[in-house]
Amino acid sequence: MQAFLDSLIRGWGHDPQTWVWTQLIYVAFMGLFSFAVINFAAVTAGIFSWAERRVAGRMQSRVGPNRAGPGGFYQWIADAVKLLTKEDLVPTEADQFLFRIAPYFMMVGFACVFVALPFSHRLVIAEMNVGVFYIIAVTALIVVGIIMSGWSSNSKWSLFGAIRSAAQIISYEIPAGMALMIPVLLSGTLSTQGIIRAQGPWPWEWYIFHDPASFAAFFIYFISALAEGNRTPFDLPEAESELVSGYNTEYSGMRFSYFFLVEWGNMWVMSALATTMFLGGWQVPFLPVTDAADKIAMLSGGWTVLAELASIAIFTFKTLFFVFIVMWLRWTLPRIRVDQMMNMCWKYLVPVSFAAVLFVAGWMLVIHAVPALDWIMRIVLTAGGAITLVMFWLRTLQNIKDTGDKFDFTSNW
Amino acid sequence: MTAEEIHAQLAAKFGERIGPLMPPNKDSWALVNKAEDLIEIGQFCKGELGFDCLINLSGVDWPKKNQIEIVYHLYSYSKRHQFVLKVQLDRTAPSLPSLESVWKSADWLEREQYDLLGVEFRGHPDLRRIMMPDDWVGHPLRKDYKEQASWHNIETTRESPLDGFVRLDDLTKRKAAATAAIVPAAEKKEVLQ
Amino acid sequence: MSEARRGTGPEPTMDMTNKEVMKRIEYTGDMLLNMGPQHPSTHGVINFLVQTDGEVMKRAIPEVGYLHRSLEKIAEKCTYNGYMPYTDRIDYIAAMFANQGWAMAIERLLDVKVPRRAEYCRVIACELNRISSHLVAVGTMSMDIGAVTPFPYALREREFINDLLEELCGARLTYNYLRIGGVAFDLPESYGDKVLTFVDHFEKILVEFNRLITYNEIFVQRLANLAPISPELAIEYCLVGPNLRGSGVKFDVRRDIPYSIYPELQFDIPVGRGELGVTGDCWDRFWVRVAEMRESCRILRQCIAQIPEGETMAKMPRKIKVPEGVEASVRIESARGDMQYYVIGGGENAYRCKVRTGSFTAMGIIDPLSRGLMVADLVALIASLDVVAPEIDR
Amino acid sequence: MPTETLARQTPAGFGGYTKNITDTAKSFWEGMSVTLSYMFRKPMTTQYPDRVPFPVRDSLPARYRGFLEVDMDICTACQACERACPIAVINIDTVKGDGKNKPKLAMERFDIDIGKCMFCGLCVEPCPTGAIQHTREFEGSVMNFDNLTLRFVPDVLAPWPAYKVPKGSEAFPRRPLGEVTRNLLKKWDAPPPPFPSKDDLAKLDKADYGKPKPVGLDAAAMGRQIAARALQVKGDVPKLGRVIEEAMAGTDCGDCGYADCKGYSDAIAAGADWSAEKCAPGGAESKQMLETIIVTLKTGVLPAAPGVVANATTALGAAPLVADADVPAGPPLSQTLSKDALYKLVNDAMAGTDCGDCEYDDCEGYSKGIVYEGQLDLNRCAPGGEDTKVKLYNIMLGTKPPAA
Repeated sequence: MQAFLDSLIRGWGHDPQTWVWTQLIYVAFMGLFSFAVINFAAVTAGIFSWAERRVAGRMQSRVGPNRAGPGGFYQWIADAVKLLTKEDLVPTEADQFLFRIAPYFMMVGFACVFVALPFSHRLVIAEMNVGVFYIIAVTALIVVGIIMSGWSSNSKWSLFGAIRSAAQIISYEIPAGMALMIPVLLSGTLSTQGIIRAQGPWPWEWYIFHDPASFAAFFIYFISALAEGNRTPFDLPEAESELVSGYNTEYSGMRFSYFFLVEWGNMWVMSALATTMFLGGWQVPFLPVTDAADKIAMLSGGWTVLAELASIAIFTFKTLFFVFIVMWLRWTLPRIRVDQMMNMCWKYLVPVSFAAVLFVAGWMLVIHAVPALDWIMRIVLTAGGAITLVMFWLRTLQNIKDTGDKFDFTSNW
Repeated sequence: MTAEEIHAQLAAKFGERIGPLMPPNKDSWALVNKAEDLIEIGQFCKGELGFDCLINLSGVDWPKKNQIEIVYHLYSYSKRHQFVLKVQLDRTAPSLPSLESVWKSADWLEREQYDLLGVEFRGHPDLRRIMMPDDWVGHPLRKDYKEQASWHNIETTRESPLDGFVRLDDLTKRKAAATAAIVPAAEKKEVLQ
Repeated sequence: MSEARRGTGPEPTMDMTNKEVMKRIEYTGDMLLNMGPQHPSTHGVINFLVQTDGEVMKRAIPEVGYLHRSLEKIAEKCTYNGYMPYTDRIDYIAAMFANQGWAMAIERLLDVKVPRRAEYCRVIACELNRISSHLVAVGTMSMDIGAVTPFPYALREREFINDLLEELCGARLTYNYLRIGGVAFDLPESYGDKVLTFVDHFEKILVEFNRLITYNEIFVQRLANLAPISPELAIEYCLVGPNLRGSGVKFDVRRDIPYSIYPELQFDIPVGRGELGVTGDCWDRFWVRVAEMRESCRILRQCIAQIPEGETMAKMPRKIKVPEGVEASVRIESARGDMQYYVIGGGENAYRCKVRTGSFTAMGIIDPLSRGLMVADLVALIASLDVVAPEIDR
Repeated sequence: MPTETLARQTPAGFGGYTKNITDTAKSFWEGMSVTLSYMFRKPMTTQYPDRVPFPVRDSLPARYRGFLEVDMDICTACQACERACPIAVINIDTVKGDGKNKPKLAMERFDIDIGKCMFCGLCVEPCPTGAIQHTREFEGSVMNFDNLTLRFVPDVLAPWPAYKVPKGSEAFPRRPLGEVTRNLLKKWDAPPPPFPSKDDLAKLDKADYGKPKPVGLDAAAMGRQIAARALQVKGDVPKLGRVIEEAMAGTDCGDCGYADCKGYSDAIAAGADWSAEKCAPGGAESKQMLETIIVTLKTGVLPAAPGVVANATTALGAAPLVADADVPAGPPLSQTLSKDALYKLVNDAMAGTDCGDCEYDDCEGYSKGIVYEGQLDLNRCAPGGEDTKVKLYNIMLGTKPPAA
């Protein structure tokens, strides 16, 4: 981003090193970008709230919100307006200051992640060389917000939720971090853009299909991300049937909506990160971008813009696909118990993630010696993945047939 | 076992302390003469006769006889037979030993009868009101029970809207009658029609 | 167990109140959690005083009575026919059984023989109602465990049954279908075909339901081995119906104390076998309900095939009178298990009517079972016992 | 208690560890394919109320129990529904007229409190004509709670005449179901009916409230007057006939079986007909007057002092219907009159609504049961209430009815 601003200043005929207003320009643009990022996050979260309800409706043989706007799309705007105008209740027994400030902690922890998340070939707010490390670090702020909200509410349900959440998020950061270390290991960089550049546009070039350990690492990361985002089956902190609403029981109005903004926005974060780390990010087919050669940069004129848009579209598509899977999981699975959640983390995910890192390190030595093995493994895994998907689709169609229903995606939206 | 056989065994063991088998018009039952014997009889029923479950415990208020009757419905899952025992208590101060130590299901059933009929079960580990609020006055299933007018400023009765309509009709009629009295008799007929 | 209970705190007295129980918990230094009366998973208005040490519960004391509407007292004021709609309210999820219990109790008092077609109508209506009640039970149970989707699926099937029952008797929830001496309406035209169509469809859905939730690994992990009730304990606490059968006791009032036309019908009694854990755990109770729905489908098929022509109402006097002091007790197999009506006649209205319901006795076992469970397990335990608040309080 | 235990043995060690993982994967595969398949099916729910092809009430089955509706045109005012209702949501007030200016039996009020109704359908079953029915209307949100009371008699001051069931009729013409209630429901968003204010209520004389108010002509006094004149001209049949004609309604309806009113009074004067109840338009009042006349003619003595209800039983020396007469003055009518005369008296005592509450088909059936078949239960006429009970006990047993 700084480079972009510098080029702007140069375009105006100044030298950024010596120009007096440089720092001011930087601040102004930072503000502008923060505004854009927060709005992007809010709007995405809003749209996801609509999408989740539509997906849930369809999966539960219902319709879902469909009154406001085409397909009920304006529902999220209506909800936002409603939440904005609702009374902001603060319980008398609550710790007034902490209660009020807690949602902002969550917002900060959530919005800061977007700084390092790539959107396309060029569109990234800050291309940090420690991007992955930064993301893992700032997400931890969310847990602070949750604990503050739970403690300050002075409600037993909130406290339960907060303590559960603390245990959960902190535990699951270990397998998540270890799983993310595998792309880092393979690409040799902590920069998110660098990791995407190290992969290719085709599935067999993605890190998910690189070797069995990275395949497992993808799932470990995905499960851990679900847990960190308080999504089912790990929605213990806000378990409705057990804890009423968990840490946000006492909240209402806008402050309440921050919690849900973070929850839904987090779906973008976890999916975008999965896409970046394991699924080749924004890489456009036939236009691979590597450290050695940037095919998109070599284009000229309108083709550059088109390629840029294509990379945005591809990245968004992959991310939304995972967002859908997250929703789909939520509306399928039951919730696990708090001890099982801990068991799963420490008995299954942590050992497996450590083993995966070791395996990948070993595998890198092997393919360094025998490069053909690398390609065989990638092709086999990709083919396996494709076959699984096809089988799954056939099974789904079979389900429809089994109960005597018809395939009907379009009606009654 | 049939009810007669069960009663014969009970009578053989307890003799005079258990009443005769009452005419089996619908369900035959036997009376336990003294409430103090209940635990002993209960243990015998559970142990020797195989009545492993107390399926029902109900209390009946008989103001005419000045009695409160506690009815025990016993069932045996192992032998698949059933029997009914009754105890008759003084209505003014009904009190009998708790069978909670014999059948655990008596716990809640006895609490219910304590609450609704005001029967004291001596030795019950947790004899509290179960349905009604702690500070409720009276026992609702007594035949002479009168509901308290209000509880914590909550009225226990509500006016039916139909009563409101009765008043409304009455008022309209009176007004009409007043008007009819003023007008001459010839027009009165028209008004009535 | 009761020894331990007597050991905590002072001896109980006649005027001990709930507040004192709460204080007693607070004195121990543990957290006192008031679960309910408004809580998403208490299935109605029930309160649990939960004594917890972190996530682990030491004890959960059920406090009921929030829905107490003196239905037993009302029976003493109503005519026999006039009490029928009230029995709907005893258990609004399975109203047909409460109807049947009341009707059978009065028929027993009067020695009325119900026409065979009416008996078939009753059984068809009751078994449809049993399926719909179990659908709510398994649906809410999976929702309490956190899986939301099985619930709408279950309710969707329940809607079909509601439609069928609505066509039969005009109401979807509080049916008031049975009358003393028969049923209010004969089956509508081509009703049998509609029931058969539904049953065919439902059996497929049941397979799908099992694939979705019953054998889901998280679900199994949550429920298997959780709060097992041994057969002895179940009988001791007078658990009935699916809860009793979940503990492995093969007892069903329909078979063991036969009534209506059940002796003529072929059906199995599913019992919990500890397939995925210990016999009598929460998963077994869930599974027994799923299996019972299949058995109800079998019964429905037989009833539709066998139903005779004829009257649906015995010759009954317009005003029913029962001599005073005559008593009868009737047990029927409700969806929540053995429901007993103990009625003493008293002229034009009952002198005393005691309804012993399955939910009421099931609540008694929650306290001893809850020790050492987690807060999340309490929710599963309550759901697995399938208690319905109005049936507890009446 | 033999129980079969097939506890699943989770393999210990690494086998159990992997088995958990594979089980999880398998069950997720199954479950997720089920939920995904529902993405591609048509949702089951209906969009209520604006995206349904036709009104929801038309899709409801015929037996649906919605709001109650009364077709007042065929309502016999028998109040069987009011008695059947377990929670007293139906309120019917009847008023008896003279049959000339006012109908014999009319309803001042027929209110149903839909807000309290539990839609059990028990009121529909005893209705002799099918006047009260459940409709398929069910949307009950109102602006004002009081509007939830449906009033089927629109004006208290214009009582609605009760329907008299023609003998032997099987079917009754009924308005299309739902029409009446729908019209009443339209007023639900209107302002509530004017309730008496507190000032109005204070003005009401509370003590006077609820007492029956004298309406119509004084049949007893008029009957005695006519009877006195009839006694004077006893023996002169044409004159006597003219005097008796004054007691008739004068509509010449022919309901009595004679050509006109004169024919009926001549028959009485000639001693050919001793029935007092044949004048349908004249109703209760004509009957009462005729009873007085007939009794006077038969006994030759004018009935006792005014104030005592003038009817056959008092005149014939049975227990007078005043409250202070504890001991009957003579043998009951059932021992003195012939069966046919007794039957007529008994039948007159009935409410005449043919409600069937007595478990006979109609009032005549019950009367026949009492007189000819030895039916001993005299408490069965629910619409007639205490009045009928007193009369029946007087006629049959010569005593007062036992206290409830």
